[in-house]
Parts: sequence; structure tokens; C-alpha cells
Amino acid sequence: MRYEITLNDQVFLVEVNKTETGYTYAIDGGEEQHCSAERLSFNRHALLFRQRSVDVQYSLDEDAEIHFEGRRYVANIMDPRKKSIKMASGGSGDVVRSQMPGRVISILVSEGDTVSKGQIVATVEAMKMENPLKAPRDGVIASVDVAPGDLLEAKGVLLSLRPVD
Amino acid sequence: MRYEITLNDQVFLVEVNKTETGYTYAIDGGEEQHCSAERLSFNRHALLFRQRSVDVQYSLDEDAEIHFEGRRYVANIMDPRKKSIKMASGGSGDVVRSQMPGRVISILVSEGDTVSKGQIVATVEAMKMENPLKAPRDGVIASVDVAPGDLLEAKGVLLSLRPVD
Amino acid sequence: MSGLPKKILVANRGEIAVRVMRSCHELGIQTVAVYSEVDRKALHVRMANEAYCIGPAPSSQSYLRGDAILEVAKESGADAIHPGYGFLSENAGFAQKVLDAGLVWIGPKPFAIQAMGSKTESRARMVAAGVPVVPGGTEPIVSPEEALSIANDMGYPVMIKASAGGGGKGMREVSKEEELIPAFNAARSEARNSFGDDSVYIEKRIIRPRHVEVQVLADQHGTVVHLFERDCSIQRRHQKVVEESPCPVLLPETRRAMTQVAIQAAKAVHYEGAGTIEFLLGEDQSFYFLEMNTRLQVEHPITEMVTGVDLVQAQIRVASGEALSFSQEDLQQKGHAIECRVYAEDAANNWAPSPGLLRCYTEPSGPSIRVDSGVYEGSEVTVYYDPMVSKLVVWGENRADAIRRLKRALNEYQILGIQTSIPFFQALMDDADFLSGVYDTGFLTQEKMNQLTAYDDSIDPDLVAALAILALEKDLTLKPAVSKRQHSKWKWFYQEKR
Amino acid sequence: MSGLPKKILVANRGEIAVRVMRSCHELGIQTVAVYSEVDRKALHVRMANEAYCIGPAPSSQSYLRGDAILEVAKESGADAIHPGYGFLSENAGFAQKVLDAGLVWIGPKPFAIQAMGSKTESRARMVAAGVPVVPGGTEPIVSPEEALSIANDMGYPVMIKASAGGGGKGMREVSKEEELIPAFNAARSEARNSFGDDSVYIEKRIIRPRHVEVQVLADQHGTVVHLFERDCSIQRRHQKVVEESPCPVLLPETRRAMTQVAIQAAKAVHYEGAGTIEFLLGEDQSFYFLEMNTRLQVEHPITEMVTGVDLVQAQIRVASGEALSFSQEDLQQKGHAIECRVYAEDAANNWAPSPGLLRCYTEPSGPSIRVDSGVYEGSEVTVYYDPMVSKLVVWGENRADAIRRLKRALNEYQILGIQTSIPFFQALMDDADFLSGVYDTGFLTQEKMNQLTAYDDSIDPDLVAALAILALEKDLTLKPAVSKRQHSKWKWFYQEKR
Repeated sequence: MRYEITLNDQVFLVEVNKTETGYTYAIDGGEEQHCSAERLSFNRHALLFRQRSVDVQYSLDEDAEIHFEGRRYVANIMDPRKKSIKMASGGSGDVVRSQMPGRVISILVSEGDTVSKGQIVATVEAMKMENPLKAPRDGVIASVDVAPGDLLEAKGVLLSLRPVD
Repeated sequence: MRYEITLNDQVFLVEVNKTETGYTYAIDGGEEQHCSAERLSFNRHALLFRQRSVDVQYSLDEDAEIHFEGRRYVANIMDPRKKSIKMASGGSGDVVRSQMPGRVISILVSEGDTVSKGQIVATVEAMKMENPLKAPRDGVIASVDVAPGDLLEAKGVLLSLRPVD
Repeated sequence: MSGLPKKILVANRGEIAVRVMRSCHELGIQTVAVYSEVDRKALHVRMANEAYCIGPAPSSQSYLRGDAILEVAKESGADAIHPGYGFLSENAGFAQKVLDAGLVWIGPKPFAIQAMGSKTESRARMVAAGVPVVPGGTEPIVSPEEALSIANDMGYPVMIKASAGGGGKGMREVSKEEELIPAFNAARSEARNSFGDDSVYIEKRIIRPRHVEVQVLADQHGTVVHLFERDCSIQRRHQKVVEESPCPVLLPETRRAMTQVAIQAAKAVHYEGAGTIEFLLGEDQSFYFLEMNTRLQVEHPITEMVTGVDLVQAQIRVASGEALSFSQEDLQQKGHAIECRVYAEDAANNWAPSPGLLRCYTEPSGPSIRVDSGVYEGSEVTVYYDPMVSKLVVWGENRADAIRRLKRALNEYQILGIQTSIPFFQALMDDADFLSGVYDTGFLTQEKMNQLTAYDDSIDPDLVAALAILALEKDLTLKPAVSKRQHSKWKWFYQEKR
Repeated sequence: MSGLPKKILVANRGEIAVRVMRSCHELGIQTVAVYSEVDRKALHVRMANEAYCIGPAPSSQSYLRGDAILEVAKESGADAIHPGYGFLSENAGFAQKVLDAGLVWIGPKPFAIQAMGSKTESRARMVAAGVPVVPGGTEPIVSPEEALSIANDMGYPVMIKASAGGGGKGMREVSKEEELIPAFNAARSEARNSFGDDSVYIEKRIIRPRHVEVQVLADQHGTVVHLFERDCSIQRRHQKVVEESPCPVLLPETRRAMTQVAIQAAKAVHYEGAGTIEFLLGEDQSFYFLEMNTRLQVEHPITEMVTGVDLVQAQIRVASGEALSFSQEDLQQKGHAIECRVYAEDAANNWAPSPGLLRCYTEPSGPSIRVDSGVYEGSEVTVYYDPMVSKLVVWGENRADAIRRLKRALNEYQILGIQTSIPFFQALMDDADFLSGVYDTGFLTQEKMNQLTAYDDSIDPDLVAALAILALEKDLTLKPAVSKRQHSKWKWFYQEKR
């Protein structure tokens, strides 16, 4: 089985197979390696990479979230055979969302503007505070979907991005 | 729905039904009462009996086990419509088992002996210690199924009981 | 003495309600929880012996409804009310109603709450009691001209503050004369909008101040003791983020003077119960009364860890009329304790709240670690209340030991489903300025926040492999239909920043 | 000084391995776990940075295999070994091999382990060092006549003990002359069968003795300090069940004398690291050396709680050559700590082991509570090792507070799938004799056990309703086929006794 895994804007192609003693895998066509993976509960595995012991908690239900060596990561895991589906539903970082229900206070960009990753593009009032929303990557504003004063649901989309031409 | 619940040798017949706000139940034909039951995880519920708050952990997979107000209980829960099945497979407390794998050291009773609840009827060596096994209730030894020296699996049966005539 | 209460209603939610109930249960006292409609499954409801719903989610319709809470007290037969912190804890009117209903109020008398509740009144009382206050008038200033003259006399920088203020609202710092009048007008307008009262006053701005507070405990027989200080200088938007005890820079003679002043302050309002006197500490060890909190503090566990006193048990005992069971001489400050307030917030994104379902939640454990929490795996952090997830409190033989232990504990925390301030704390515990102990309330500048939340782009190949293995394991155990849906789903991705 | 180790191999399993690793991680030291085939998913493996399988489940083929463990140390590049307690911790030969391999052994020198390992040798050394021992010869007694003459001189009751003994094997109490010779012969034969060595000796039997032990800590520079005492008199079959510090009946002058003697004893064998000198304490406050444990004790957390010293950190530091960072004067015994060893055992059924899957496992939490555990929900207590589930340790300002807290914590523990000793502890915490603090090692008589495990037959109707509701909820969510199987299944039933 193959997965395309995106983490921190880096994409990895992993070939992984189950064996009698665990799993073998190769990242980006590299050397095949072995890992022992024991299920502890519905959201926890004990992994052994060679002799390195890593205890992970994870949730693959909505986002692919994992807690690995003291840190939380959110990843995108894709089956490349279904890549077309991904393209249709939008590439990663193609929209700016509000994580919480709230109200749009300001939109700081217009359609066609070029933005850089981390640039504040809008502010939303939620939980009695103003929260700045940043562009998830470099790009061009493809559409502005809301106006100041609009109410937003959790994960509501404010803007969409397209690649820099 | 009706359940026959056995706890501490006492048998209760409970009529229970789901409602919009929780459950109604009546024990042994008594007054109908209400309980709010919220699922917290696969093995935990938050119950409210009238205003009394009780947090339970439970496992209905093998034994019916529950942790209720600081104490663990093991119960037998039966659907009375299937009572015949219960009779076929043996009434509660009809056998003496070893909880652990081990070896039979001694059998202190013979077929036909009358025993009282709590009487030591056999000893088993397990985990480097001698462990006495007690009769689960008053009764007559119906059969002795093992001999000293025999190896036992976990939950292995040593003796069976029948009611006092 | 009529003995301890038999049943205490805890008029709060979250970790503090749970923590109060634990002390009640240890004293053999029954507990009554109140809860809002969204809190049916909250930990404090599960922990209580009885629980009563008092209204919809918004606090104004539930946890702030004194009438509904008194109803529940009556119905349940509770004979005392513990207010926790926040909500009704510093509401003198509610405290009076509790007393009028013949119940024990586990807090100071309404008079003391009232006297310390207004910045202007408390300041005047403290001046009268000989407690040092920040130079400046306590009187509301009405004209810009008067403001200018006072500020010029005092010397810049100065602070303009709202009399009824709190949380930084109606507050302005002015560093030179020409900025004063615009700032004065802006502060008044903000105060009017926020509190319906445009009274403001001016005080001297202390340079590089630390926030140091003293815990006091008073019984109804006139005995007041202090339980040493807490340093709460690590703040963002005037909210405490990390607290420690002892204060790393407080000199022994300053500690002696400050704790004596705190006892004076408490005695000035005939204080009863647990309270906290907050001070600004200057670089020169001068200190000035800020305000008194007439309730338990969020950060009380660090005091419990260095002194060994159970403050909630002490609150219950003194509210029941018992004399303090220990004297000042019995109290020592042993070792060093630090608390991190773990919030459902994204520190890297201007502390944006991150409510949601706790898909995974595992707390650290081990020697000298305490986690006070009101959540559990599967529970939800909602938008309705303070998004604190839990408080991680550690103790060590000294500050360096405590920090080492904190780092280990932060690494053991496993929380998924929301973003938390844990990565921020992990970075903070490696920050040279924090480690030096020499910092002030201005520590978390934008520049420092940028450093502490800098993105580490490196990816461990074993992490990538772990994700592939878990995905495969999931695919192998799921039915094809479900797994298809799983793969076609678009996912947002990022790494938690630190 | 060469600094702390970079990587420590923990040659143990269960809670003690986890506890040791936590201190390592706090010091920034990498950890290596070893594990047997059944322990792949054990908590200590999950906690470590690296893990190596060393053989099948039986200890003799895994955790006792010094050669395999040294192999792993070499392969992993570990520069030190911590043995925990049990297994190889008091094996002088293994300690020597560790040193020969050029690694740091986190324990005393092999000479000290050896000297204190034999009852006869250690007794002789202690007598030479001026340490009081129980009256009686340390020399093996070979003839019944000699035994009789010694016992008659000493006065009855006397104890016959195996020189190579432990765990009560080869031990006989004799209360009158005519019983002596049969008991002497029986003890020799049992000693021969158990230890392959029939040497026995006779000592005076102390009436109503308490087991009180002193924790010592010694560096490589000749400094030895004590960390006060632990009372471990609540025992069953000579196994400790509950421990507390301080000892509730020890007079201050006896404490002073006993701790001084403990330091003398440690110095007599040039002790290094953490060790424990066990004494019998008579009703008249006389005390007698029993033996020295040359390793960390199971019950070390209560000492950590009353003194604030992290004993594992201290062990690592002194093994690395550091001088102790504190002096005797810095150490205080503050408040009261109690430990309950929660075992997978049925106290009501003669402590029969109850291995199995932990279907539910929730630990208590809150102020001044520590749970040291090597298990988790979903893990298994196997028949291969000591069936300890976890250690519940609490601290209180005084003994009454600690007991109150313990009761609350025991009620918060939720364990399903196995029987544990928790109901026993719950009953013990209400026992008037235990509460009085006046008890001895004979406390747990059969009669007392019967009282403490008396069956409470009353059934709460809400419990019955809860079971019906959960059964219905399960039936409603399960497919018919599965639910049919569920109902037809015969079930064993009983209530956990207390």
C-alpha cells in the first residue's frame, strides 16, 4: 500500500506493508525498514523502529492527528490512486477558515491580491476576542466568500486561495 | 425490556425502557423511576438518578462488571425470555474454578459431600503460592473433575455442585 | 462551634469545582454540583454526589444566576456554598444572600469583598492602613487639565486606569506629556463602554515590574497568617500564564516586609478565609499594593505545594468557625513550585482559542506532579467558558529541579483534537531569560512570542512511517466503503508550532 | 567527576522501571528498557527511548539474565545500569560484571551487597560496629542440644531462622522449651529444601514488634545521611502491605538513636547510594537490627514525600561521583505519607492472585496524591511477575489528613477485570486499631482479616438499575446476533468483598 503524507508542507510517499512481525516501509523510494506496531487501545499504538520505542496517540477520524515524542502533528494522508478526488475537493491550504463560530470583523485582502504565508488576511471575533487569520501558504486570493459582520460557523470558510501564477 | 440481575445471591427483575430524556425503570414491579444516562466512552457512563450523580465504569463483555460508588461488583445479567438457555448451561455458582493457570495440589471433598458456602474444597498452586478454593454456595458435590497433580488452565473447572436435596 | 458543613454546594464548574469537591470528600462532606445544559457530562458533575441543572450554556443564564443556585441549595439541603474563583466568587450581593439564607459562605464577609472590590476604595483603605500603593491619586480625575497636572507632577511614564476596571480595559500607558490628553480621553471612553462608568485615575508606572502576590489565610478569631508569595509575572494580555513560588528574585528582607504588609492589608478589612494581596515589585525591591482578590486563586496549588497546606480544607474549616490549626511559625516555604495553565489556545496564532473535542487526553504522572483538570478524554472544550484545559503543577527541591520536572511532564502530556499552549510552555522552559529568573510582566513581547513559537520545519522520518503504518492498519480493519470515504476526504494540515 | 550518564539501561520492569525512567528523563538522560516476550506492550517499554527483548516470560530466562542485559547495554551504548528492586538488584556478582564492563552501577559496591546479603555475616558485622541486634547467636547451630541450651539461656519465646533465609522459609517461633527440638529439626529441613543450606540460628523473639526501617543515602566521598524512618508493620506472610512515615509511635529520642545507628551501619560497610536498614522496634522503644536492603525499596515514595528528596535522582548523582547536594541539617520530615500496595489479589480469599486484563483502569488524582504504576487500561497482569498493580501514595499535613486523603483516593480508583486489594484498604482505613496507630507486625491476624473482608450484603437499588440500563443500552446498539450470544452466556457472579 502507498500513502502520500503531507506534514509541514513537505510531501512524503510511503510504501508500507504488513508482515508477520509488524510492518515494512520505505519512504520516498528509500531503503526498506521494519517497524513493530502493537495496538494498545482504539487510539494508541506502541511502535518500535529498530530499537527506538515510540508511544503514539492518534486520531485519523477527521484530521489525521498524532502525538509523537512530546509533540502534536496534524497531517494529510492520501491514497495516491485517488489523487483526482483530492484535486477536485481542493488542495491543502487552499482556503482560510475560522476554527470557531464567530463574526467577521475585517477582511484585509481583495480578490486577486498576492499574499504570503503567515500574512494576516482577516480578523474574526470569537469567544470575546479578536482573532487574526493567516494565509496558510503563499498564493493569490481566488475569492472572498464573506463580508464584515457575517456570522461564521465553526470551520467556516472566509477566503480561497489559488497558486501564484 | 426485562432483565434478571443477580448480585450477591439476590435476584432482581428490572423492567427498563429508553425514553427521550433517558431511561425509566422499575425494580421487582416497584414504582417506575427515571434515570438520565450519558455515554462518556466505550466503558463509562454518567448517570443521574433523580439528582444523585453516579459515574460508572463497566464491562459487559465477559462477566458483567461494574464500578459503582467506590466499589467493584460482578453481576449476572439475564434476559428471562432466554432463561432455558441459562438452565442448560448451568446455574450460577454451580462449579468451582481456578482463576489462574496452575496445578491441583489437593481436593478436600468427594462426590456426594455436602458443603457450605465459603468452605475450602480444594487447593491449587499458582504464582508460586498455594491458593485455597472455596465453595461458592451451599450444595452437594456433583462431580470431581480433576485429581491432585493435574494442570489447570485459567478458569479451569475442578468440581461441580448440585443443590442440597 | 457548630462543626463542619454536611453538604457543600460548589457554585462553579471545571477544574476548580473538581478540586474543591476533592477536599470536601476528604472531610466526609457531601457535594452538590450545579451545571449548565452543555455541562451535563462535565467532570464536576460526575465528581459530585448530587447535580442540578441551572440553565442554558451562557454563564449569565446559569453559573451567574445566584437565585437559581440558592434554590438548588435549598432543594438539596446544602448547608454551605463554595464559590470557587470567577463567576459569583467576588459578588458581595450574592455572598450576603447566601448568609441571609442561613447558609455558610465559604469566603470573606460581604463587607470585605465590597471594600476590596473597588480599586478606588481599596486603594484608599490601604493608604489608611499604611500599605504602600503605587504613587498617584485614587480619586477619579474628571478634567484633562487636572490629569495633565497630576501626571507632570508624578513624572512619566504614568498609567491611566479605569476605577471599575479589570482585564486591561480602560487602561493606558503614557510615556510623555504630549500623549497624555488623547490617552486620557480614550481611556474614559473605553471605561464607559466597558463598565458603564467613566471614572479613571492616574498612577505612576513602575519600570520593569514583577507581579508578586501574597497568599493570606484568616480565621474568624482575628488570626491572620501569610503563606508566602507567588510570582505571576509571565502574562499575556494581563492574564497570568505561568506562576511560581518562591519569586526567584525576592530578597528575604523584602519577603518579610511584603508578607507583613499583606497581613496588615487583610486585617484592615477584617478579612476571613483565603485571600491574595497582589503587589507590583520594582527592580529596586520596592513594592506597591495592586489589589486584593477575595477568593481562592487559580494558582493556589503552587502555594499548597511549597507550604503543604490544603487551602480549600482551610477555607472550609475557618468558614465553619474553626481557629487556624497552625501558626505563622509552623509555615515554611519548602522547595520550588511552578504552574503552567494549559489552555485550548494557539499561542503561535495570537492565542486564538481552539475549542473542540478532546480526541485523546493523557495527563503526565509521577513524583511531585499534580494535574488539576476539569476535562477527560472524550470531553469537549466549548466556546462558552474559559478555555483552560488543566493546570500542570510541579514541585522540585529547587527552581532548576522544578523546571526539569516540568519539561518532562510537558512531554508526557498527550492531547489531540485541540491546540493547546503546551508547545509554548515547552519552548518557554528552554528560554534563557525565563531560566535566569530575571523577567518582568512585559516578558512576553511580540518578539519573544515569535521566538517561542518559531516553526521547527524538520520532520522525523519515523513520524512519517508511523502515520503510514497507522493509516494502513486502519484501512485493513475498516470496511472498504468507509475507508474510501476516509481517503477522499480533504484534510487541513499543519504542525503544531512551538 | 565525569558527569552524569548519557544513557541508562533500566534492568527491571513494571512501576519501578517507569519511575526510574521518569527521573532519568528529568535529568536529560536517555533510557533503555529490557523486556521479556510477554512485556512487549508493558508501560516501561513504552516509556523508554529504546527497548530490547531479552527472552521469554519467566524471569530466569529474561529479567534475571545478567549476560543478556549486559549485551543490551553494549549494543545500545548505555553507560550505566539501574537495577530497580528485586531481580538483579542485590546480586553482587552481576554488580561486579557491570563494573567490569566499564559501566556505572547505580547501587552500592559489590562488597557492600555481599556483606549485607548474608544474614549471619551482616549480623556479625553489625555487632562489630556497635549496632544493636536481636539477642541470640549469629553462628549456625548444628546440634539440637546446643539449640536447647542457647534458647533456655535466652528465655522464651525465641525464633529459629535459616541463615540463607527469606520470605519466612525455614523460620519457626518457639514459645516453650518442649517445642524447641521438633521446631529446630523442621526449620533445618525446610532450610535445606528451600535454600540448599540447612544452617539455622536462634534469636530472641521480640514481643509485639513493629517493623521500622531507616532510609540512608551515601555518596562516594564518605558522607552518609539518613532520610528518617518508614513503618512497615502492616504485613501479610512477611510481605509489606501498607507503609507510613513517620512511624506513629516512635519517640523523638528513639528516632535520633535509630537514625544514628543506621548511619553507623551504613558506614560499617562503606555504603554508597540509597539503602535501607530494617529494625524491629519493641513496645519499650528498644530496637534491633534486622537486615539491610542494598537497593531502592518499593516504599521509597513515602520518604520522598516527607523529605522532598528525589531518591532516584540522588542515586544517579552519587553513582556518578557527585557529592550529596544537601547535608543532614537540610533534611526534615514534614507531614505524613502513607503508601498502599495495590495488588491483583483477593484479600478476602487468602490473598489469592487475580491476574487478568485491566478492562477498566482509572487512577485517583488531585492534591498530594501520587500513583506509581506500571499498568494502563487494556494492559494485562500476568502470572509471571509480582502481581502489584500500582502504589497509591498520599501525603497529608498529619496522619489523620493523610488517611482521609487515602480514603478519598481509594474511592476514586476504578479497576475492572481483576480483583484488587483496594476493598481491603478501604476497610483498613476505617479500622479503629489502624487509626490508633498502635499496631505491630502481627496486626493482620486471621480474625482481623475476617473483619476487614466481611461481606456487606446490602445492594443499592440504583446499582441494580444502572446494570439494567447499561445492558439495555448495549442491546440497543448491538447487532441481534451478538446480543443473543451475550445473553445466553453463563456468568460467574459475586460482589467484591470488603
